Amino acid sequence: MPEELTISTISKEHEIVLLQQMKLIRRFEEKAAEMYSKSKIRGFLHLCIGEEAVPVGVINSLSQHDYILCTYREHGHALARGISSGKVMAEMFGKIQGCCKGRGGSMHLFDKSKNFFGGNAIVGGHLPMAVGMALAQKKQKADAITCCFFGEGAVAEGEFHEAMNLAALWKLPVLMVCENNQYAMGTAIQFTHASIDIAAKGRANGIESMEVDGMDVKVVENAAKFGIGYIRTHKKPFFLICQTYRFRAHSMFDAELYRSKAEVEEWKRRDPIILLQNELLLKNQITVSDIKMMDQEIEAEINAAVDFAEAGTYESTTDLSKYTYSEI
Amino acid sequence: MPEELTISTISKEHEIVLLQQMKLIRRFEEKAAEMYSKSKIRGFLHLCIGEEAVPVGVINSLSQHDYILCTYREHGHALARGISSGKVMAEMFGKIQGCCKGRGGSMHLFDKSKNFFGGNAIVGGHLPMAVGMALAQKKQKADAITCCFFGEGAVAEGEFHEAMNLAALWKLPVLMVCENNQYAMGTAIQFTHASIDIAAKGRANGIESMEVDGMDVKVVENAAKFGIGYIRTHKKPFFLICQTYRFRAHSMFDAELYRSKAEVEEWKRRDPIILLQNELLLKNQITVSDIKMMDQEIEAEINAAVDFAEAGTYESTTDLSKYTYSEI
Amino acid sequence: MMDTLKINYREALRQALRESLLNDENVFLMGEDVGRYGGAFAVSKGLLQEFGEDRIMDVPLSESGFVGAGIGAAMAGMKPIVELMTVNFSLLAMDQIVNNAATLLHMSGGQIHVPIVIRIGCGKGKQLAAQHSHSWEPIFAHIPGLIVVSAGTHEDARMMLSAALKSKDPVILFEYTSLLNTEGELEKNLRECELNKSIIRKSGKHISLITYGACVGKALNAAATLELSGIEAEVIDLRVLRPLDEATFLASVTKTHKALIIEDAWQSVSISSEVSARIMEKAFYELDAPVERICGSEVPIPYPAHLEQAALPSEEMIVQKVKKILKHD
Amino acid sequence: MMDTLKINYREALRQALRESLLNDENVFLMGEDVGRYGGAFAVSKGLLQEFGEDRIMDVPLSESGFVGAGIGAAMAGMKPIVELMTVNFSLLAMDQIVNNAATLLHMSGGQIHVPIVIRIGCGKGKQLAAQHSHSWEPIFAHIPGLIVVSAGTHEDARMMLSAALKSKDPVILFEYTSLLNTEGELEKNLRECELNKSIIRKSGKHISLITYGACVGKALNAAATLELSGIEAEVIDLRVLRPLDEATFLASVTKTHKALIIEDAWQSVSISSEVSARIMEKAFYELDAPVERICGSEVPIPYPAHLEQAALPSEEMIVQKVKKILKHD
Ligand SMILES: Cc1ncc(C[n+]2csc(CCOP(=O)(O)OP(=O)(O)O)c2C)c(N)n1
Ligand SMILES: Cc1ncc(C[n+]2csc(CCOP(=O)(O)OP(=O)(O)O)c2C)c(N)n1
Ligand SMILES: [Mg+2]
Ligand SMILES: [Mg+2]
Repeated sequence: MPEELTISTISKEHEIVLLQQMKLIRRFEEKAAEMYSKSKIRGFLHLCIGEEAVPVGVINSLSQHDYILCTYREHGHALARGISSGKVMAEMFGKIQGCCKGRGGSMHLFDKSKNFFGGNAIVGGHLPMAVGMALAQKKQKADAITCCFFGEGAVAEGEFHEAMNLAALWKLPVLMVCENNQYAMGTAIQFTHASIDIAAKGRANGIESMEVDGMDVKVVENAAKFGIGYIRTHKKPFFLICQTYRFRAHSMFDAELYRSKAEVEEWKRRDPIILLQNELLLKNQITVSDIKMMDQEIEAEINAAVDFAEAGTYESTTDLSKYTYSEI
Repeated sequence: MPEELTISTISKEHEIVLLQQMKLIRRFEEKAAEMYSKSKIRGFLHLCIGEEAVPVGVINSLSQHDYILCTYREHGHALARGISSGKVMAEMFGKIQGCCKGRGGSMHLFDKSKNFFGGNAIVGGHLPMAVGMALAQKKQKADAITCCFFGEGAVAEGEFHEAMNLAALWKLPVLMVCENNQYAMGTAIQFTHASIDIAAKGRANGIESMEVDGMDVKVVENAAKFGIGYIRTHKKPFFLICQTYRFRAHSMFDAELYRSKAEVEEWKRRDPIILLQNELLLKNQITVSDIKMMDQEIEAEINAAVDFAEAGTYESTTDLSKYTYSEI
Repeated sequence: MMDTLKINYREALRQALRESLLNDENVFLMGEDVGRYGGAFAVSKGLLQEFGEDRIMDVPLSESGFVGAGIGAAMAGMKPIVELMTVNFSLLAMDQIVNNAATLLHMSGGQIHVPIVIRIGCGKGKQLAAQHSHSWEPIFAHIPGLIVVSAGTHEDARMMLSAALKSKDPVILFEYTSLLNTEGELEKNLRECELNKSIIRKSGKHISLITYGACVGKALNAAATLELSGIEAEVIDLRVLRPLDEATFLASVTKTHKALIIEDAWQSVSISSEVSARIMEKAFYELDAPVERICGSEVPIPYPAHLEQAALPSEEMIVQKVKKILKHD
Repeated sequence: MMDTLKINYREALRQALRESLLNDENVFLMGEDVGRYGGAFAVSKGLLQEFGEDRIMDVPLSESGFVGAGIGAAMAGMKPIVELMTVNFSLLAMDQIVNNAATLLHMSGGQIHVPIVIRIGCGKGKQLAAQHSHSWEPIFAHIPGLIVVSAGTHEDARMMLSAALKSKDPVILFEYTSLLNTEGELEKNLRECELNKSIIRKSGKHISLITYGACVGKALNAAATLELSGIEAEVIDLRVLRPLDEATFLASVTKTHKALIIEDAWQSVSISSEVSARIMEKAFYELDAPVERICGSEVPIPYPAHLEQAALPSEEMIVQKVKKILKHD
């Protein structure tokens, strides 16, 4: 086990940034759901409502040079990374103004300028890629690291184990982050894993592993910072498991037959946004009117994002075969 | 960890059977190499010389009803299972009299009547199948178990982890046996695995795991018996890792650039056949002339196997497409 | 008068599953989310409650693992129905399917049968973007040892599964997610279906439209439209993609002397390539015009609806192409 | 007079690797046993000693893992050459190749390039039995986003790799284990090779023999034999299996009016199906006889030599088939 994790002091301003980012993500996701019901967004749409502390906590610990790879549940990660909500919304509307010119949609957000590499929708498929990006960083003697997010369902895929072993064997600068939201679609973790101790699976591959409360954004951020420090000091990968929960359906259609309302309510009491907001209120670091203003600003930003997406344009069908091969 | 492993008493007769089987395998392999150099056998040919204690120890612990799945390095397992040396040799000669009518060759020995299911040559590919056979046994409430052999190289494949997790999750009667001969072709275990503690990988999947000296056939047999007992009692899988060594090339062409002669010699001092033979001589359980007689009998059997294979016939090319689909 | 009933494609699939589970206690279903979730597309909804956890098995995300386990169970006397949630994840299990399921019978000299049925949701057209919009029937149809079938109609959605379960050899059964909510007619007295024959879904004498899967409906619609212009197209649903029933389409081409092949899959090295090549080899002198193809565009499928639709065969494209071909008369 | 030197295929591959490693420090080779073992087929022998462990990386048995890692490294600015020891293990990495390497450029709206070269030993004919005797070029050639090339000659064994490394897109490079020990001639002044063109290896006017890979040699031998009977066959080495260079073979067929396609891969849904379908579509009226195919028999490959050889195209089969086709004149 690594040294005891202590919550390092964090500035008041930064706490507010964390709150603001989580709220922005929450509202963005709610708006996306609304846009889905209006058929502005189609295909699959996976929301991270309830899990905001994970992308916000981790991504705030990274530098702009670090690479990030995510799953199909990645709108929050994209926003936390600083891709504009307009670009993300436009992408989901299928417009050229989207971060992938509309080609990718909700599950495939990429922005090379932000070192944001998806939006990957084959469960487990991006883990080997993340290892390869970290391998390149090591070969290039770059200072940056790679950060890879995935669900606890992905941990059952053979690729998880192959990727973990390679990362450890090659001593790569990669932070593997398991967003353990307790379910893979309708399959609870105990039906996915014979042993639900995910950290042990990291350690069996010789990787330093740590499990933290993924509903507390400051805990997540501290753990991520610790992990990144470990990676830099020891020149080895680090595995962070964040215990969290998805408050909404897996995607848009989901009767949620596989879990009880009571369980969902139980977890909602640990809503990462409410937790932090209440704490800041209690500590008088923020006032009710500050929050109101923050919410209004977010509302305005999200509405602007929708307007931006609406105003966007579609690629011509004559360009259909573009991006199958590089232009030479 | 399971209870301490104690070597249960073993009859003198049985010790001699173990010795005889290992010797038979050794001579069979040597003869196969000879037949290869005479071009009677072609393709790949993987010998288990040095590793005989593993198949002999484990397979002697199984019942005739148990299923067995192996790798491409499986001649010894086939012989230990009681498939006649003639049938195995004929298979490698590509003759109809072989256990697969000559279709499979060295890497694909099957004998359904002996519940012997290959001879599987995609590394790691038979592990999920073994899990499925054990699943069938559980569903059918059969008394039998499934035993699956594989190398330490296979442990790096994602399929190892998927199979282990499924076996544990479904509480299946399967004995997973890792033949850790320290190399996967030319890749030493420390270049395959970031953490060479193979047992830990079993435990991370919630499987009881034990590592034993794979050069001592009695230790192997006892451990296998213990594992089988555990499987029957606890209705759960068991993972046995046998430390062993391949004395010869990976297949027929191999300059062995990847290891030193000294290392090979070091391991040869723990030759499982010599170990047991010396012990039996020392204990006066066998005499030098007994051994001579045993060797002669084996020599005769192997020569008869070659004669049988030589006398065998080839399938007609008009039957080429047979066995692509079942006759209806 | 035929006694028919209306049924949607999803319900047809569900009834087929239920019937198979009722008929043979060696049959079981396993796949990701087939149980507690009710199936990713609600096909197996209610079956867990009816048949219990031993027969409706949720599995972890381990495609190679559980497909391989299905193969093993089949070798050991069970009759597994393994669901790959969608074809998009099938490559992860491809080694198991090709090197084990399709190969064991041969390698073992005829000893080991693998009577597994692998159901795969397949197809494009739902704005699921590049990683989730595959039609990989051609890849599977390349593999000797597999029987590859495609349920392009409600009848086959209802009947193919039980036929597949009679096979001693591995069957890959393609189902089409884009059809799930469509309604169709089914005879009340269900007839057993054959797994080795194509079916002429509409007869005609001017041209043969050869197709399968999600394009059967498009071809039938196009044929109806063409009828208005006096063109009688014959529509052949291949159904069996391996081994191909060439007799049926060769006979049709011998009658119509013209053919158009339609499929959603990418064009190069596809089912339509094979059908065209067979017609070339075996009915060349019957042809009045070159056989043509309308297939999926050779691009990863883009997310936006208009681009995706542009990448797929449409009724309109079929109608126009047929008219163009017939001018060659 | 051309200045040539003799070289065997293995050595040509080795020189190509060495040159690429020398020319660009972003190039590295990774694969199972490429380093300490010297390469399963001794192709990379000595390179570890020359270039060190960072550039010649042995990898664990984790095909999906290390191919995916190669893809990631390519995304991040390196130029990885990933060796899949043989095509028989490629299905384990197929999801990475198809859903990532071939798809990322499109999904990302043109942002992410994947300049990886995946070298794959391929082919049948060495008595390696059903799991180790695959020719899966057709499966790869089905996938948009991939460039699929096949080194059927010593020249391509020597030159294709450096051309492939210039591509911004993923290249699958098939090499043939059955050719490793064969000798060939190479021009001393090496010419750059193009990755988008087929090559006429021998010209002729009576029939076009269209082929690739391990069958190029067989076709050339057959053509030489046919020459003795006064038959001038044109031999086209496709080289690029995706995207197909149809112009070259269409021009040839327009000249010869007859074609025979030859490949080791299983016949159904193969490269030859696609070539035949293209000739049908684009050169139908030029044909004097139906295009025919000689392919691998549609069986898992059996171990014994006589059965294996019966399952593969041979020089003799080509000669006979050509004579049969030419009777149609
Ligand atoms: C290889 C693969 N198999 C199946 C799916 C279908 N699928 C999409 S998300 C999902 C559940 C994944 O669960 P988890 O990894 O825990 O991530 P979460 O959705 O909970 O964030 C499944 C089964 C897929 N996309 N890829
Ligand atoms: C999936 C796969 N990758 C690569 C190979 C080539 N290969 C055959 S045996 C082998 C080494 C396997 O090592 P291990 O599992 O330790 O078994 P051992 O040969 O030592 O008994 C390799 C790389 C293969 N057969 N299958
Ligand atoms: Mg989850
Ligand atoms: Mg080994």
